[in-house]
Amino acid sequence: MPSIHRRDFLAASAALSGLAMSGIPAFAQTPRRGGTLRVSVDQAVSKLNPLVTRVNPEYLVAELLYSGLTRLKVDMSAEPDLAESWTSSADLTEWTFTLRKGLAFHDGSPCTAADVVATFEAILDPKTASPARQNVGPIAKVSAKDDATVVFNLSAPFADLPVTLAYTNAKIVPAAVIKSGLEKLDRQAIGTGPFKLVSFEPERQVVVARNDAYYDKARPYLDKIEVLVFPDVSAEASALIAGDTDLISTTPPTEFGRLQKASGVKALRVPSGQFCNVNFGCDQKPFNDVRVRQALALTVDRAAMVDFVTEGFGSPGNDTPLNPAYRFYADLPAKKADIAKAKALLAEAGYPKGLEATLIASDRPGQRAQLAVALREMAKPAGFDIKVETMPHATYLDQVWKKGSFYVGFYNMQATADAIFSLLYTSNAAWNETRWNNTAFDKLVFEARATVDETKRRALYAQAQKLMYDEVPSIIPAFFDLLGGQRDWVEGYQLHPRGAVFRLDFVSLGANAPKRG
Amino acid sequence: MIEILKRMLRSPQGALGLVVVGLILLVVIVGPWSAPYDPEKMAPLMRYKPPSAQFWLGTDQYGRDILSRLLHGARATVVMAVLATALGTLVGAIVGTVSAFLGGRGDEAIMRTVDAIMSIPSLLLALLIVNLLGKSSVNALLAIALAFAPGMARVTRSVALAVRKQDYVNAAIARGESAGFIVGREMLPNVVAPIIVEMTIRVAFAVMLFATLSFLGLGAQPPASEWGLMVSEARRFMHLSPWMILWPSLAIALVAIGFNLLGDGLRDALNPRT
Amino acid sequence: MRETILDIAGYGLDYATPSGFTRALDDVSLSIARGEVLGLVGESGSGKTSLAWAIMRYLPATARETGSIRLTGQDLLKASEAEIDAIRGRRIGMVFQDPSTSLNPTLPLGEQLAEVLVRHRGLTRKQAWAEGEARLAHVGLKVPRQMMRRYPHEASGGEKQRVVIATAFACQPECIIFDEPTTALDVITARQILELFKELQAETGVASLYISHDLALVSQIASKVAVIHRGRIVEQGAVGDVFARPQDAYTKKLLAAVPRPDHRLVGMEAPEAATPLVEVEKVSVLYGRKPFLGRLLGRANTQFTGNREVSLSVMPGEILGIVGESGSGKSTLAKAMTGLNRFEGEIRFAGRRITGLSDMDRAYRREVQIIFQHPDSSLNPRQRIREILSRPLALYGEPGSRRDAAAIGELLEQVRLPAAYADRYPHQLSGGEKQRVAIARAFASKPKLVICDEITSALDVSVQASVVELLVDLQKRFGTAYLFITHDLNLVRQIAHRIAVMYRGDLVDLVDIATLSTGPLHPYTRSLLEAVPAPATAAA
Amino acid sequence: MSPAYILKRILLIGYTLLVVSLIVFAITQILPADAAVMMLGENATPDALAALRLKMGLNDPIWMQYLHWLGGVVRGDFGVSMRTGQPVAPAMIEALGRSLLLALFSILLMLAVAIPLGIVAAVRRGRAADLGVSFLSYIGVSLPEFVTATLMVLVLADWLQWLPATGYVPLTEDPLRGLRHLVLPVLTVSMILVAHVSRMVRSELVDVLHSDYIRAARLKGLSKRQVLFKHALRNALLPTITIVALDVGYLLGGVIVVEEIFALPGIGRQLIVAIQARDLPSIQAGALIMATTYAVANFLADICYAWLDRRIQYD
Repeated sequence: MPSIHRRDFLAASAALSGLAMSGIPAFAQTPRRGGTLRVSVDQAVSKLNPLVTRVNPEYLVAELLYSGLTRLKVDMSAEPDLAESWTSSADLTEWTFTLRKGLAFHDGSPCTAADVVATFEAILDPKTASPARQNVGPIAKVSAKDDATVVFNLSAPFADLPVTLAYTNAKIVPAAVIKSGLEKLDRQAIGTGPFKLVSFEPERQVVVARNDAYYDKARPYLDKIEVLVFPDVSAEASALIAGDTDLISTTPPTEFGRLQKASGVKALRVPSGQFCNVNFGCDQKPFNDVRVRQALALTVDRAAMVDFVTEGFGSPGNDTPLNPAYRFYADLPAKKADIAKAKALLAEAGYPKGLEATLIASDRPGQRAQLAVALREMAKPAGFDIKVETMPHATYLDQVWKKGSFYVGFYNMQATADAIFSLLYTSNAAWNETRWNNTAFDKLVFEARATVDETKRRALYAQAQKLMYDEVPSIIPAFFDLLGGQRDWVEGYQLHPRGAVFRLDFVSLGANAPKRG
Repeated sequence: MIEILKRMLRSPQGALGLVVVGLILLVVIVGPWSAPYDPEKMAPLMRYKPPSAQFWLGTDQYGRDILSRLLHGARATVVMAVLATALGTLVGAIVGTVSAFLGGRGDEAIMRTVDAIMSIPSLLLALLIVNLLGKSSVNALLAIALAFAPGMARVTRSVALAVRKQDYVNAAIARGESAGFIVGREMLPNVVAPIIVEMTIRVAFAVMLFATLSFLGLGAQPPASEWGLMVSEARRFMHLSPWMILWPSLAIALVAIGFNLLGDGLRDALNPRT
Repeated sequence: MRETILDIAGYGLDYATPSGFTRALDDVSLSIARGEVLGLVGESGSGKTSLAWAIMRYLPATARETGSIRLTGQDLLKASEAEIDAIRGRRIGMVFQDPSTSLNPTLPLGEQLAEVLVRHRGLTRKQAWAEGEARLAHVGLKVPRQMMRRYPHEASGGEKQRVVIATAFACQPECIIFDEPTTALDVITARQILELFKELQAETGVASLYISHDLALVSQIASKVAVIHRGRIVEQGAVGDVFARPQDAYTKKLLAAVPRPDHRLVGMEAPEAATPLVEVEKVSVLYGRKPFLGRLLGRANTQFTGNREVSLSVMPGEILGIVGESGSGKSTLAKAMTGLNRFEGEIRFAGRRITGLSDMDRAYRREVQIIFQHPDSSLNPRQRIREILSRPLALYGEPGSRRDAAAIGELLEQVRLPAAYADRYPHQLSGGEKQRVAIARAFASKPKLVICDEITSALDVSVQASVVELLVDLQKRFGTAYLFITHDLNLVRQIAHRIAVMYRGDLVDLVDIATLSTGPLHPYTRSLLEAVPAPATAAA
Repeated sequence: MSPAYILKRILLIGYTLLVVSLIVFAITQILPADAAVMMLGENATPDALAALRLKMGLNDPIWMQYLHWLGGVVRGDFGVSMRTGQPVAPAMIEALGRSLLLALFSILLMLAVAIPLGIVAAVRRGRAADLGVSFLSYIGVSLPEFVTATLMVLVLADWLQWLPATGYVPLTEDPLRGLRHLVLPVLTVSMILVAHVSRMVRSELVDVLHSDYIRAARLKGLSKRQVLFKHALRNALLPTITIVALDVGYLLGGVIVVEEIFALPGIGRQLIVAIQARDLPSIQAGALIMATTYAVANFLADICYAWLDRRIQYD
């Protein structure tokens, strides 16, 4: 079954014009050990507690310091992490995970099933306010059969549990810490990850060093990793070009060109399901009328949008969150702009004179405003008078996000179709931003997650996507390729389509890498 | 008035200032009509074009003509700055004159408080206020006005105090004139001149402060062609087309220089000391 | 014939201005011999100071010169910069008008004296300081050692001027220019400085050019006098001759203008009256408010006294002169009486008791008017003469009274100004004219008492004379009483019926003009009288 | 110098800070952000929020909150950052240190450049040199920091690759790299300062050169040089002390932008981050610390000035 998955994936990549794919693993010879890697990130690493991390730089650090039961491979399938194996009951409602032997936290205390149980109970406790709560799957009860065995009882059949357990926030922390209070993890890291925390300056840099007690004796290859914060993306690129840093986790399209030209730098690019969308509040005027949503969708020139928003490093979207990078992507006919039809629909909906709306876009990342302004212009001819309002991300989160009825969203690719659907579009979605609340859609997704059979499942997801394609709960005009860059002495790094996964413990430095203290 | 103008034209700053500011005002007035293209018209195929016969200053990330955007943006940028300064000056002038007229403890209290407020960097104050009111050109305007008020209050007060000491004011008091008459007819006319000078110079600061706010994403909103916003947007595309960031930057600098020159020219013209 | 030190021949000076050349000096010829003192007399703008700069070779780049200025034969016009630097302070010294501005506020007095000695007499700094100390002692400074180390703001005006003089004499120059060296000083101090000058001059026999507007003063100290008017020397010769038998019309006018105590402009006796017009009863004025911090720290409060229990009265139609040096409280009293200062004590006016500002109603203000010292500051530069004059009419005029152009015209003619001036702005008038407007403004309300606060001290002698004459004339016409405040004893003795002498806030004397020369006087008053030189012709 | 004067100035600082604290607190109170929401993040549940609000005393009346906060401030406790959950004060103080380092270098560079420029301009008044200087200073005062900074990055860092574009390395960690990172920010900041101060020096010096005592000195036969360096300069430079102190106010303002652009984790950047993240305690601390720095700088300047210039009356 992974094989099929892999084929889809490569097909997807091929579909996107021939480019420097980083997908091909670079394990020609055994990696050199030792050395210090300088990774740059574009935001502050404010939160250290892995259960409540929220942004990619924080995920990156959490991943270095902590481990989950499973982790996500570049092909979006689950591989063992703390758990060395797992089985599920036939009806997919009970899953059993077996832990590796002799796991230990950085403070030396052993990591057992008890810690896993405690962690998941913390995650599921609303007071912890962990994003993982809605993303690890329909877990009803977690229990430890013995020190090495954890049992998950689900409230509903669920096929993707091993993958969802690899969720960025589902990292195992000591039961003791949970008991004494999680604040402890705001400043220190007690995990089972491949690296230990050396120093933590949220605004400037986080330094980690190899954890010799890591369960895999081979990894990590590096002695030390410095995570450097560059709030200014072009400076971040400059630093890589100048050789001050070795690796950029993600870089915007506007800088990618420089990286391609720079010598000694390998520009990294991978197709991904990451996308920018325009969320409609489907529960209130004017967007509760499907025709209005369709009308606006019809004004979008998606090819142009790919240029405007991704500088061409992306692919057009069809208003469904799935693209070829996803396993269950359904290939629907590409949507085209049709102003006349849009006008007509708008008139039908009762807006013959057109309609005004304020489209809100947070200022991070820049693509949001970029999309908003482009949409504004494209929609004009059809009679849409859109006022664009940008705001600081914090204000956006506080006032608009999940509350607003017309704003620009931005999402990482999720591990599975189910994950993205039940994160954003089902009635009980964690972030039900569109309030689309389409029972038919819910039913399809729910069925699909309980289905093991590949083809059946694919069919269900296809129908779900068709629904969105027609009803447009949100406009998804373009998907981003993930872009990054590295010095050519960096070996074994693969840009992960998920965007929130980095696997730096597989990275090593080539012989030609500069020696750093 | 006329001879002041004459005197200004005699000093290099004054003359240059008049010319530059004159040009700017011209752009402000006729800019929008003189623009060759629609400043918001996107052209997917015309993005990041360097200056050419077709696009004199090149095009931006949407393929919009930068020259047209500058011409349209002049209003947003300059007028706003002038208004903000005027408003700030008005508030400051009132506080300052009152303080000077009260004198004694009242004056002391007011001025100490003004000093206190002035110890918050005006940019920071503006930042906080804009965040408070929500970001928009108008709020930025208010913020800048408020940030300027204390400084203007100080200036006005010192000028007013100097005037207050003049014998014609004493004469008016001895004559038994009403406070209103003294402030309105005897003092104010003699206070305005220096204040106008200060104002002109501050317009330059206002332009910069405005641009800075927009640059920090707290001023004008896209797709507006306010110059500071243009710079901050252009930064992201710096490496795809340096022109995008160069032109609005120059425009801002030019306006600031213009008003600085004009202010100094006025000052020299009004008190030909050296 | 003694050797000629400074010889100026046919010297002319023009300044280049955007609108062509303006003549500053025209065909000036003077010569000063060793031991001589040439008094150069002229009014402001006559070019006397320009001549001083010309001699010192301190002229702007716009200057155009003709003729010659010779210092013992050497033509300074041809001298190089270096030569001039060597001459300045070494062979020609200069004493300036105002010691408080001619001394560097941030350098010790001693340093400013010593540096000259170092520069011109090649002394080491140490020697220079020792020498400087001696010099200061020589110009009569009590504690030279401390004085050397003091900063300008730590010394009195007189002391500073002595330091300046010591500096000028430091290198035994052949010639010294004195540019109104006493005008900025108090009468008595001025007197002492003058004495000092006489001694030093006699002792060193330096050729002195003494520039002054004060004929009386010049007549005291100069051997020769030259009268300069509009850049030309209109008359020169021995002091006695010029003062006794002036040839030039301007000189005559100038001499006539000099106030002479013996030459009264009004009768000795004030018009008879039963009750006084104004009575000032134990009026005290305190300046500055008590700083709470000062008290907090138990420091003596920083307030200082402007007037201490001053009591006096003015009869209707009387001219009461108030004299005293600056800071003696003359103006403070005037301000108190016009409600510009809050005061303790009481003022009785036409029987009404006035104990504070609130009591000064319109009626009182109409009857009591004030005229200030500086006409250019007392007229609002942004108002036309018409507006300025129409205010009092508007304020005090009876309902029926006229405020039209004609009324304004009358007011102007009263002070002998053309009615056409109504449309002018103050800056378009001369100092004298401005002061006349101020007078007209004061008389607009037909007051019973006019307080004249040093109203002539900012004016030139000739202008002053005409203004005084105007005042006297108005007094005769309207029987107005004056409170005439001045530091010029000679002037006040011409017109006052009684004289009040103030000293450091106290009223020390209040005497009839008649008894001034005879009656018993407060010692300060006496020293004041002695300090004031009687004009030359009194001697001649 | 009288102790009363000093005491008075110190009391003034106290008053200043009180006013500032009020303003800042007021603003931060009304800022559109729920402190609790900010801390718990978007996944917070109502009950969790309620609990936290209670814990943070957000339900107390405003004035109680203010007094409570002020009490903390007096004890040097500015509360805990909502973003990082770490105590605010240490972070801010450390940031201030970095900013002051930037300010210090900028002021030194400024003095080294501005004063000579000013002197030349004043002495060669009206000549080419003067015009040149004033032209430069006009450019200087008229370019917003973000423009200068951006252009410098573009040219010096990206095109010529002479200097690192942004970032910060503590001098203690690696002096050389640290300095290299400081060059661009210092250049940017000092640019406006130079422009400003050189103009001040010029006009002050021009005034002084017109004063009677300078003329007197010349007429005593002292050479131009002597007069300039012994008599004029001292008096002309005195006022610039105050100017420099006032510029500290600008510095702190300008530093906000400069640090933001060069990603220099000084107090200015801390503030921007705090403002963007609605991290109220950090905003309050940052603003207050800035105001304090400004007030103290002026205090020192006044003392310094009063001490140097003995003419001043002390109250």
